[in-house]
This record gives sequence, structure tokens and C-alpha cells, in this order.
Amino acid sequence: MSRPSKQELAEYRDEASAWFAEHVPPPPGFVMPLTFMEVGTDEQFDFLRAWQSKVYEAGYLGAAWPAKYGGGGLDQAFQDIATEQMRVHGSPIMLNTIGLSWAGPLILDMGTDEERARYIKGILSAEDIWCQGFSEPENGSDLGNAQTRAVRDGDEWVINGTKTWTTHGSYAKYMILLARSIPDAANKYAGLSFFLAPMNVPGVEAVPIRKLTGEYGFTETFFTDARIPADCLMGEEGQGWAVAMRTLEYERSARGGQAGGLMLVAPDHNEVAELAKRARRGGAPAIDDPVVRDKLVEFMIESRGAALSARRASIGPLVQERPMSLPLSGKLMNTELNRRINEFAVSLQGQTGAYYLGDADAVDGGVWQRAYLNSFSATIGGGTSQIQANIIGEHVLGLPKH
Amino acid sequence: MSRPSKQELAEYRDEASAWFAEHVPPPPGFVMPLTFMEVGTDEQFDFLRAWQSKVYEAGYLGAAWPAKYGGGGLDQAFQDIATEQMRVHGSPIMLNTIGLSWAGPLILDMGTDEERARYIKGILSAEDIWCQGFSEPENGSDLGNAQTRAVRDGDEWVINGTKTWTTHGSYAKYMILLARSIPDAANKYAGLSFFLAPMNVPGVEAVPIRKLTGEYGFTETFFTDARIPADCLMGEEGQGWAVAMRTLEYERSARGGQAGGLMLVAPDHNEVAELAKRARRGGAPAIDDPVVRDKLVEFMIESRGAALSARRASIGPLVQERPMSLPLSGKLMNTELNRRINEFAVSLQGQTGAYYLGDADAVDGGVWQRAYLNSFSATIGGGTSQIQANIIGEHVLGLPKH
Amino acid sequence: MSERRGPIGLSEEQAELLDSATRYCGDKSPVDMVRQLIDDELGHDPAVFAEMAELGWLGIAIPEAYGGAGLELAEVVPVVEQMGRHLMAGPFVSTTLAAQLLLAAGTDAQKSEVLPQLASGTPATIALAEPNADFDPMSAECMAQRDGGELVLAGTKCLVLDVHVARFAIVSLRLDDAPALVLLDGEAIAAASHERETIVDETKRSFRLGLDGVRVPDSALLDTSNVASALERIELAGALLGSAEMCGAGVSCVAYTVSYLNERKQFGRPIGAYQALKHTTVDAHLRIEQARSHVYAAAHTFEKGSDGEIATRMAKASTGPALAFAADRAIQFHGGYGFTYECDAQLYRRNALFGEARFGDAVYHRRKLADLIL
Amino acid sequence: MSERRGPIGLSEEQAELLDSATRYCGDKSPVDMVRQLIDDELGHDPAVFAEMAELGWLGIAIPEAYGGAGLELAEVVPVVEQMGRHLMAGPFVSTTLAAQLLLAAGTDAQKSEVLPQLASGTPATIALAEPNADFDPMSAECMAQRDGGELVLAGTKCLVLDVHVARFAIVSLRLDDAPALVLLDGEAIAAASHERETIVDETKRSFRLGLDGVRVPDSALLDTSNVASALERIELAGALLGSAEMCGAGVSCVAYTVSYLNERKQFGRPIGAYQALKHTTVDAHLRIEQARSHVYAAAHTFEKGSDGEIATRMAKASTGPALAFAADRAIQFHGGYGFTYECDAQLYRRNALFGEARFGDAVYHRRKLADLIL
Repeated sequence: MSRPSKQELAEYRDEASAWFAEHVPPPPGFVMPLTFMEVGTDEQFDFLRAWQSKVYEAGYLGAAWPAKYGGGGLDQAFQDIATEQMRVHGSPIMLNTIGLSWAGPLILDMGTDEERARYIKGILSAEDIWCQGFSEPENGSDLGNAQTRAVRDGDEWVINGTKTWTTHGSYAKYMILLARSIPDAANKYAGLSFFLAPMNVPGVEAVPIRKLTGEYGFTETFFTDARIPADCLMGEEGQGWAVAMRTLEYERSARGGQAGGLMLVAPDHNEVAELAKRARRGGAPAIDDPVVRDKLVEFMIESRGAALSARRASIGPLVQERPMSLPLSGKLMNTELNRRINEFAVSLQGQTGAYYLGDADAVDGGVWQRAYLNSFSATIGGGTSQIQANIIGEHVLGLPKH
Repeated sequence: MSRPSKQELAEYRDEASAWFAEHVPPPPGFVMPLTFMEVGTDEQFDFLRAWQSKVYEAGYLGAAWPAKYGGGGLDQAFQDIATEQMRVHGSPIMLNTIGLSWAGPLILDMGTDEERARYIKGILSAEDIWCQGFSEPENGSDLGNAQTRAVRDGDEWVINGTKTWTTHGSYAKYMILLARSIPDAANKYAGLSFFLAPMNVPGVEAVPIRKLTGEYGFTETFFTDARIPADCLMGEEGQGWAVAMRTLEYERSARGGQAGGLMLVAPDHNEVAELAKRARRGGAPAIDDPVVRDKLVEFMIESRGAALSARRASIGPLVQERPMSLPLSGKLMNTELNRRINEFAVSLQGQTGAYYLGDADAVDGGVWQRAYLNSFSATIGGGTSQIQANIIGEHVLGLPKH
Repeated sequence: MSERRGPIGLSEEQAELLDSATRYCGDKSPVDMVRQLIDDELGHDPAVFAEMAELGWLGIAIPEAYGGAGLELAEVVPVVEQMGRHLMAGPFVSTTLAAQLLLAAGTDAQKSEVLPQLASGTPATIALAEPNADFDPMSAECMAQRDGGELVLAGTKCLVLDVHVARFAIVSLRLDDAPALVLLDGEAIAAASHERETIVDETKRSFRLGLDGVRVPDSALLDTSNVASALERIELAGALLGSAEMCGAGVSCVAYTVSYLNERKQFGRPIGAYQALKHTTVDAHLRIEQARSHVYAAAHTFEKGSDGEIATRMAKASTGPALAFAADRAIQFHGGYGFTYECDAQLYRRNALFGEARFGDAVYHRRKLADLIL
Repeated sequence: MSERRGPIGLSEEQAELLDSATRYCGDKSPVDMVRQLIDDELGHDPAVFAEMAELGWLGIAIPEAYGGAGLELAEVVPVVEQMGRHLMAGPFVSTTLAAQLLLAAGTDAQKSEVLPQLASGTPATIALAEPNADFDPMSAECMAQRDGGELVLAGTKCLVLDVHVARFAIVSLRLDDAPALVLLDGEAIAAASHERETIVDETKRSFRLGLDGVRVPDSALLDTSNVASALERIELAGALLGSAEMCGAGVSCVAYTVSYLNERKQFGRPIGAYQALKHTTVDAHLRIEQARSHVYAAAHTFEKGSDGEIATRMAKASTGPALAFAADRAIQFHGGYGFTYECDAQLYRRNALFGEARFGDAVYHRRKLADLIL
């Protein structure tokens, strides 16, 4: 595949821009999740699933995945443009994040042709929702210590154990599952195997967990003698840790074979500025208060800096000393900034900050309070901010491991 | 010794108050060190030595140390009052900190009568300045790894090695010295011995180190076959680590037998407020700027909080769950606050912040810039802030050791 | 009344109350009970409130002439701090503030009639806030109009705590184009419309109170000559007790986090061994410690004019952010569990959000302080 | 001139200059040289400055008609960033800003005569600041009075960088009760009194310039019709180049710290393994990374009206605090060594203190931004 010409790319950008300008849905009257982890209601789920499907049908998702399995068969540059246009036009996120960014790349990378044919298209169309089964209640950040058991029995694996923090656990058709099949292996890592596990088999129960917001949104997933076909094994038995690490790497490289598409809506500082116009302090709009203005501008600088850094990541000479720096730090920076901006947004509300979701007198219906509490999903899930800082310190700066 | 009556104490307070009101010297025309580590010129040293001597002669230093060795022989409550009055009346610090707070308590606690008679009075009067020889260039925070050697030869010890971060190294008559006398001990701690070492013997050289401010103020101390009398050994050979730890404990307990007296002048937020009246921003005094005001008040709250906490430490019921919390955290809180306040003070100066010590157009002669740079002496020396946080986490909160 | 010297100190009565409140609140408000009461419409246990009255706690800062103990708010602070430690629900603070407001601006008749009832445990509350208003306690826009020997009220108050059990409520409004305060009795409260509000701290009960058409006799009017100073005093009293509550919550929040950091193991060691968690928890602890010192100092000097005002505003300005920080980090450091409703970290964070929105937040008090001390 | 699209990007010329500046500044400004020049009265190596002129770097943003390369300040940014990385001294920025000010407000005669000299490496400077003034570039109080065909100057400028080697200096002052700019040539500069200032960044040379009695011909006056817009442009140009310099220093400061954290062992392991140091250094790194993105964006959009102004003010407001934080932590994390003059951490911290005080600090730019974007 030859590199696309500048003109081809420019034309594609214009087309994509026009399409998103026309099709990005108007605000639906409920809170739009900023990441897939914040989907808390069926309403949100259905809305985002339909939107992903529509984007895929239009050709703007998986544009660089092989056409043979349902992708667009184009150069990665096209998908990058499509993703950029999603951001520009305020598109909602692509719902099926685990499939698009973790499972899909893995299956394309090391799956069989048959597996690719079976899974890829459903991932792109959001027909098949995927979830992730790495974390366990006792081993949140320490994935290598997973204790869920997988025992081979004829042409099946029998799974027993508990996974937690399963986003979309109640909706998912498949789970990428890390389980221990060789309990007496030389070390804890060598005993792990990796499965593409169906969720709709007897013995799998996804129990919704109540979030700190008071709502529901993720599950604890219990496996009780759940039997899954032998060919669900990905890679060799005992190679689960390597496969899992490879899965995580797709996320951490600038172009790692992921389907692309918008996965994270940066916090919208403009909305906070708007809020500051409505909120009143000292008998005047909060936005007239010099202390508020100073803080707001500080957030806007940070927020714009994060957006600029995302762009800079693809400009080679401007990232040459530490090319992995920006790709590896986006999550930490954006999710922590999001938390702090939402906290600030609540603080702007004065006494009205005492209200919560749904009160008649709550500013914007209390969504800022919820958004703040929800923001922890992203500073904890997918590797806590503390783990992210370790990764950046060790892999970007080259500091010694703990 | 019976507990003093309220009336006795009240009378003593009145006397002390009157004395300090009369005798605290006016500003001498040079910067007053906030801790003994900031003494950088002979001028400062001589001034503070004279002041300590005067306070001692008046009976307000070492008031609770035994009269037999030069102390006041009173109840500790009297010294606490004297120290409080030093703070109230803006007294300069007591110079001979290592003697008053480390060496002196140690000698009183486990020294012989002869040692007490030899050393205590000179500590109180500032006649004999003491310094500390724990840190080494390669072992800043890791004291247990000290490599300076002590070899017994007849009725002498022969010392070889290098100590660093020796505050008052050029002025000191004695050093409390941690050295390795049993290199092949069972573990690194068991090989250490503790000495009350004279500095005025051949083979001891204190080389001034230039501080980041551009000035001088502490030394690197080289021992080259320096011979000190055998009876300088404190405790048993090989017990150096325990003695050193005991020495540090005097500092960490609310009433650990220290001589008392003001050792740390809290940063004066009022001076920063005064600075904000002089400094101009946007054509008006900085203190009229709401953002500056908000920040200034924040510092004043912190600063007052630190002062209140120092008082609260002695009110039993108000510290009952974690009685060591306030004594152990004063250094961390005060020194970090001092750093931040000085940094803020420089930031208030706008373009004039570009000047440094001695420039004709520098605000207050550039002392804020120097004070900021100097503030690191206290966030690094005597256990870095990071080490302090470990101590508080482990000894106050009971968090696990690293 | 004990004499208070210096910027911080502790009276014997405070020490005794601290001691008994420490035991009592710990006994009566284990976290299971806190969560049970969240789902309870009433939101607190009336028997516990009655017991607190029997212990004399409702009358601590009410003069002996009106059936109280004749102490000061300083002696109320240890009780509220301990309630905060155990997130203990009930109309204790509301009733105390209503009593203080009556003391500051009530007529002799009102004080004689009502204060003894409050001292003996009749719940009461104050209704100062209004929708769209900010922290200025003088900004009420509700109205009273004279109609013969009666006052006819109009407008809506919001964020009225505990009015569902209150037998008295003092309402701020405007009468004859000036700020005024009116005492509602049980009948008048019942005549107002009540709507339970959805508030972020689920351990509390808050209501919108519609006053339209509610009629009270002229005698319900409080002394109109010092409404402004009475309201300022109540803002400060509310800030003091709010600080005490949040300060107590902060101490517990840190202890709760420390306990998890010791139990929870990752990568083969307790997570509290990691400095990212250890040092940040130390930071939270130190901020709470500073806030505590401010709270005790504010209690100690509360009655001392501008010194008391400065100390109180400093207490509120430091306590809210300290608890917010401690609880924010508590959620984060509990990891996946921290994101669940089941983890208590959210209880503390919600307490902080609510407390910061009551009686002025940190920015508000810093602005007031700037004018007082710069 | 290359067309610039989008909020951030890199022209081919920028990329080439970045590449050659990276090598050149690294070669010519090792830290030994930096320290040697601190003790040198001149403060920089004139041979290096001459070489930079030969490389064409002094003319990058000067039009071809005046002997320059006809590019924009965007292409100067990579050079200054690399100078910042190596704390490289010399009148490069001063000369570049003088050229920009002439371009913005010089008469045709001045531009034709002076710009080609600047492009070929004649050092020049600008003198805008005055004692007791603040950041507003229009606040000059120095005076010029007409006297026949001459102007007689009065007053004192301060923080004039590099005037000890400058052959031209542009001075802001008031003439006929309006802001004006005057071009001093070598003779006029010599006629002024010079006093070397003690500044916090010892790698730089700064002077107080006494103008009293200095006489220049009327033709030394710059175009009086757009002094305000020219001064605003120079404030922004100074902010852009200052940001580039501090951003470069920030990258080096983090690398310097990382290197020590890997080498230095305590308690048997490299101190960089401790999260208190590791995570804080990551934080410093991330703040510098964000500042870099702002700097490149500001370079890219500098000529685009208010977009350029916003991007530039954001760059300055983020870079100064980012470097200050990185250098502050660098001192702390170097422990006892960090407290010595020998440790390079202080060089970075001093660079930050100085840079923050030039062309507006973060608070100043945030205030300007508030009016632009809120």
C-alpha cells in the first residue's frame, strides 16, 4: 500500500468533515459519557451503540483495518483524519472501546483467519460488545496475580473465579479473560492463559455494582463452572501474561493497530466558562470574579495544552527525544484534568453546590456533581493514575523500577 | 520536684515577657536566619552567639537542665514559657542548635558526670559550638550506611573519611560523629560507633561549600588520620546507630530533654503582606489585586495554622489519638510553607523579581530571592521533606514501611 | 462561663464533653447505622436525639435562665466534631443554631417561651437560604406583609435542614422594606409547603419551604433592631459548627484510608508502603491537623469580636478544602472499591461537598478575611 | 513564507533549524562553558555569536529585502529553544527583538540602514523597562524633549540586556506627551551611563541605562503612528522567545534530574525508584510537555492576530510555572548537593525566576487571557 497523497488526504478530510457535520447527533437530553466507562444507563448505551454503528457504516471507523474482515482497507492516515474529525465536530465516543482498542487489534495481530472473520466485524459495528476480565477483587492493579481458574476438560475450559470492574459487563457478548490454568507454574506469570470468552454461557453471572454516584454502570462477574470452548484460548497455554501485555501495548503506541475513533471526550472547559456565567458569587456572575477568572483561564490553558499535545504526538521532530511520552501520558493528563475541572465546576456553584442529580434547584440538574464523582472511573479504571505515573516514569523517563 | 503552681508560672511569664520585651535586639541591618542552617556570614554568627549567651545568662535557656551543670534546675514548664516568650517577642533563634537539641540532651541522658561537667555549660552559653557529622556525600539520607572509619589505636581513635552538610563546620569546637569502627559487623548498623569528637585536632579540615545562593554557610569535613581521645566514644563500641537514633528522638518528642529556646522562626506572613503593599501590579499596589489577596490570605491561614498547631501540641485532650503527630510534623509543615511563601513573595515583584541580592532596584535588596533559595536548607537538611513524610506516615499514621 | 485566654485552649467543660461525645457518638453511629438511616425517610433516630437532649447537649450554649447550661458554642464544638467523625445524623446543629439566633435577636417573650423547649430537646431549624441567592445572609427576598395583627408570608426558602421534624423554624425575609426574622411554630411550619430536596450528602434531610400564604401573628416577629448583626453571628456560628463537623469527618476519613492502605496488598505489599499513597495521605492528614487547630482556636475565641470572626472564617476556609482533599484521595486510593457506593469514601466526599456549600465556602471566607486582615 | 494551517505544526524550515540548532547549541554550550561565562565580564563568546550570524540565524525573521531569510519568528523559536536547553548566553534574543521592533515601527530609512546590519550579526537590544514600573509596555516615563533638530533624553531604563555589546538600542519613552520609540546608535549608547545590574540569572548581562542628557537626531525617532501596536507585538514576541528559552531549559532540567535519580543510591536503591521522587518528576515532565505544545502552537500561529496572541500568552503562562516547578523540585531532589552552587539545578531555577519576570508573568498573561477568551 503506497502512502496516500496530500490531496487524497485533504479530500478525505473534507468528506469526513461534511459527514460528521451533518450526522453528529444533537444533545440527547441526558448526560453524554466522556469515556466508555461512564455509560450508566440503557438509554446511554443504546444511543452510543447506534451511533457507533452509523459511523462504521459510513466508513469512518476501522478504516485502516483489513477490508476482508469488515474494515476499510485504507492507510492509517485516513482513520486518523476520521478520528480527528470526530473530535472537531463534537462526536460522541465510540462505545465498544474494549473491542476496538484491545480485543480487535489482538485478534488481527495474532488470531487465526477464522477468528478474525468471526469477531472483527461485530466489534466495528458494535453488534458484539466486548468487555475485559483482567482485574479481580483482590488484585486491582496487580494483574499478574489473577486467581481465576481455567481447567481444561475435554474440548472445553472450565472457568471459576471472580472478575471485577467489568465495564459493560451486563451488555457484553465476549470477554477478554486472563485466567490461571497452571497453578503450579514456575512463577505467577507463567501460570496464566488468555481467552476470548463468550459471556452467554451457563455459569457466568454479571452482577451490577452500584457506583459512588448512586447509579449502576459496571459489574462484578462471577464464573461458576462456566464452560467455554477449547478454541477460545488465545496464544498458547501459559502465555496469558504476554498476550495481556501485548493487548495493553496497542493502547500505548501511537499507531498500534487500534480501530481508531474517538474514545475520550476531553473535558469541555467552555462549558465550565458558561457555567461561570450562570453561577452567582457576591451578587454578580461568578465569571466576573477575578479569582474565578484566573482559575478558569488556568484550566483552559491546561485543557488546550492537552489537546495540542495530542496533535503534537504525530509531528515527529517535535517529539523526537521521547516519542512515547505523549501517547503514554494522555490518559493520566486528561483524566486527572477532567477530575479537577469537574471539581472546580461544583465549587463555582456556591450554596447550590449542595444539591445533587435531579433536584429542581440544582445547577444544570446536578450533572457537575455527578460528573465529578464519575471522573474517578477514569483515574482508577484502566490503570490508576498512580500506575500511569509509574509507567511514564519508567518507560518514558527511564527511571528505575520500584 | 513538685509541679509549679499556676501563679508561679504566671509570674515567671510576666518576668520573661518583660525581659524579652526589653532585650530582644532591634533588626541588625542584615538578614536574620530563620534556622541555624541559614547562618552564612561571620556577622550573623557573632550576633546570634552573643544573643544566645545573653539569653542564657538571663536564665531563659536551659532553665530545665540540671543546675549542677549550668542549667536552671527548674521544671520544664518554665522553659516552655521562656521559649514561648521568645516567639512572642520576636527573638532571634538560639544559635547552637546541635548542642542544645542533640548533643546536650544526649550527654545529660547517657553521658558520665564528667562529660556533663565538661560540655553542658559551653553548649548553653554558646561558648562551645557543636556540629553534626552524620551525613556523608554518598549517604545523604541513608545514615546507617556511613563509611567514615574509626580505628582504635592505643588510647586514641583514628578517624578517616568525609562528612558533609556540616552546618557551622567552620565554627564548631565539637562534632557528634557517627563512624564505622567494625567494618565486618553482622549488618551495616552494628558496625557503627558514636563519638563526641573535638574539631581542633590535626587532620580535621572543614572546607566551606558554596551554597546555591552564591554564599557560603556549611562545610564538607575531611578527616585524614585525625586522632581523637579514646574517651570520646559515647556508649559502647558498635552501638553508634542506637545512640544516633536516640539523639534524633530528642527532637521528635514534645519534651525530650532538649534545652528549649527558639530554634525556628516561622515565616512571617505579615512581612509578605507588607511586601504586597509595596510591590505594584497593573499600575496599583499588588495587595489591591483580588488574586493576590486570595493567595495571601491562604498563606496567612496556613501560617497561623502552623502556629496554632504548635500550641495545640501541648493540650493533651486535643491530640489524644495521635500525640506524636504535631511534634513530628512541625518541621515538614513549617519548612515547606516557608519555601512556598518565599517563592510567592518573589512572584509578587513582577519584573523586579529579576533582580538579586544587592541590586539597587531590587525589592528589599533582593532578600526574598535569597530567602527562597535558602529555604531549601531546611527542606533538605535535617532529613529531607520526603524522609519527614515517611516518618509521619509510618510513625504517626502507622502506615507500612517501604 | 469559663474565661478563655490565648488563641487556643480547652476548658474543662470542653474536655469533659469531648470525652463523653467521643464515646456516645461512636456507640450510636456506627457506619451501618449511618447507611441504614440514609434509606430512612426520617433520616435520623429520634431516640438518639432525645438522649442527647437528656445529656444536656441541646442546652449547652443556652443561658441557665432559659434552662441551658450557660456555656458557649465553644463547648458545643466537641460534640459536633464527634458527630462529624461518625457522620451522625439528626437535627442537633439545626436546633443549636435556631437557639443561637433566638438568643441574638429574639424578643424576651420568644426567648422565655421557646429556648427552654429547645434546651430540652424540641427540634428546631433556621431557614435562611433561597434559590438563586448566594452566601450573603442578608440577601433574602422572601416577603412578609402586615395584615391586621398578622403577617402574611410569601416566597420560597431552600436548603432548610430538618424542617420535617422541627417544631420551630426561624425564617429570614423582608418586612417593611427591611430585613427581618420571623419565628414559625409547628402550625405555621405545617401550613408551609414542604418539598424534600435531593442533596449531595444523603445523611442529611433538606427541604424547600414554600411560604406563600402562611400567616403568623405579629408576635412571631423577632427584634427588628439587630437583624444584620444576628444574621452575621449565625453565619459565623454555622461556619464554626460546620467546620467542627467537617473536621471530625476529616479525621475519620484519614483513618479509614490508612486502614485500607494497611490491609490492601498489591504486588506483594500493602499499598500504604508506596510513597505515592503514603505521602499523599500524610499530606491529607496534615491538612486536617491544621484545620483542627483552626477549629479549636475558633471555638476558643468565638466570642471575642473580630478575633473570633477571623479565627472562625479561617477555620471554615481551611476545613472544607482539607476534608475535600482527604476524601477525594480516599476515593482514589481505594481503587475500584473506592468507585463503589459501598465504600465509605464517598460518604466523606459528599459530606465535604455539602459542608462547603453551607455558610460560605473557602473562597467566600478568604475574601472576607482579606478585608479583615490585609 | 510557509503557510501555516491548524493550531500546531512544523514548517520544513523549522524542522531544519531545530536539527542544526540542536547540534550547534549542544556543541558550543556545554555546562562547563556556561559556568565559565558566568564569571566572565562579557558573559558570552563573541565568536559563537558571529558564527550564529554566519549560519543566518540572526536574519531568520528579517525580510529578504533587508538581508534576512524572510521567515517568521516561528523559525526563530527552535533556535532559542535549543539555546535554552543549553543555557547558552549571548545577545541573540536581544538582537532579534530589536529587529522585530524596527520592523514593526522603524522608518524606511532606519530599516534599510539597520536591519541588514542586524541580520549579519551586529548586536542590538531593546530598552523598555523602568524601575518601579510593571509589565505594561506602555508605562514608560523616560522623556525626550525636542531641541532644534535633536532630541534630548532623560530618565533611566532598567533591565536592559546586552547593552554592553549592543551597537543599536531601541528605547521607549515619552515625547510630546505621547509614547515614542527612539533608536540609539553606538555613539548614543556610549553617551548613556551604564551600570551593571545584579540579576538572579547569572548567565545574562543586564544594565541600568541612564539617559539624562543623551542627544540623538530627530531621525532617530521611530514611526510615532503605531508605537502602541509595535510595543504590544514586542511584548508578545518577547513572551514567545522567552517561553521557547524556558521550555528548552525545562526539558534539560528534567533530564538532569532524571539522570541524578538514576545514579544516586540511598537505602540500597536508586532514589528514582521512590515514588515521591518518581511521580513528582513525572509531573514536572508532563508540565514541561504541555508547555512545549503551547510554545510550538504559539510559534505556529504567532502571526494570526488574536489566535496568535492567545496562543502566545498561553505559552508564557504555562512555561514559566512549569520550569519553576521542575527546577524547584530539581533542587530538592538533589538533596544536599542540590543546595550547592555546583549543582546545575540552581541554574535552571534562576533562569525561571528571571524568565518569569520578563515580558509578563503567568498571572499577568492569565489576566490578559481572561479578557480575550472569557
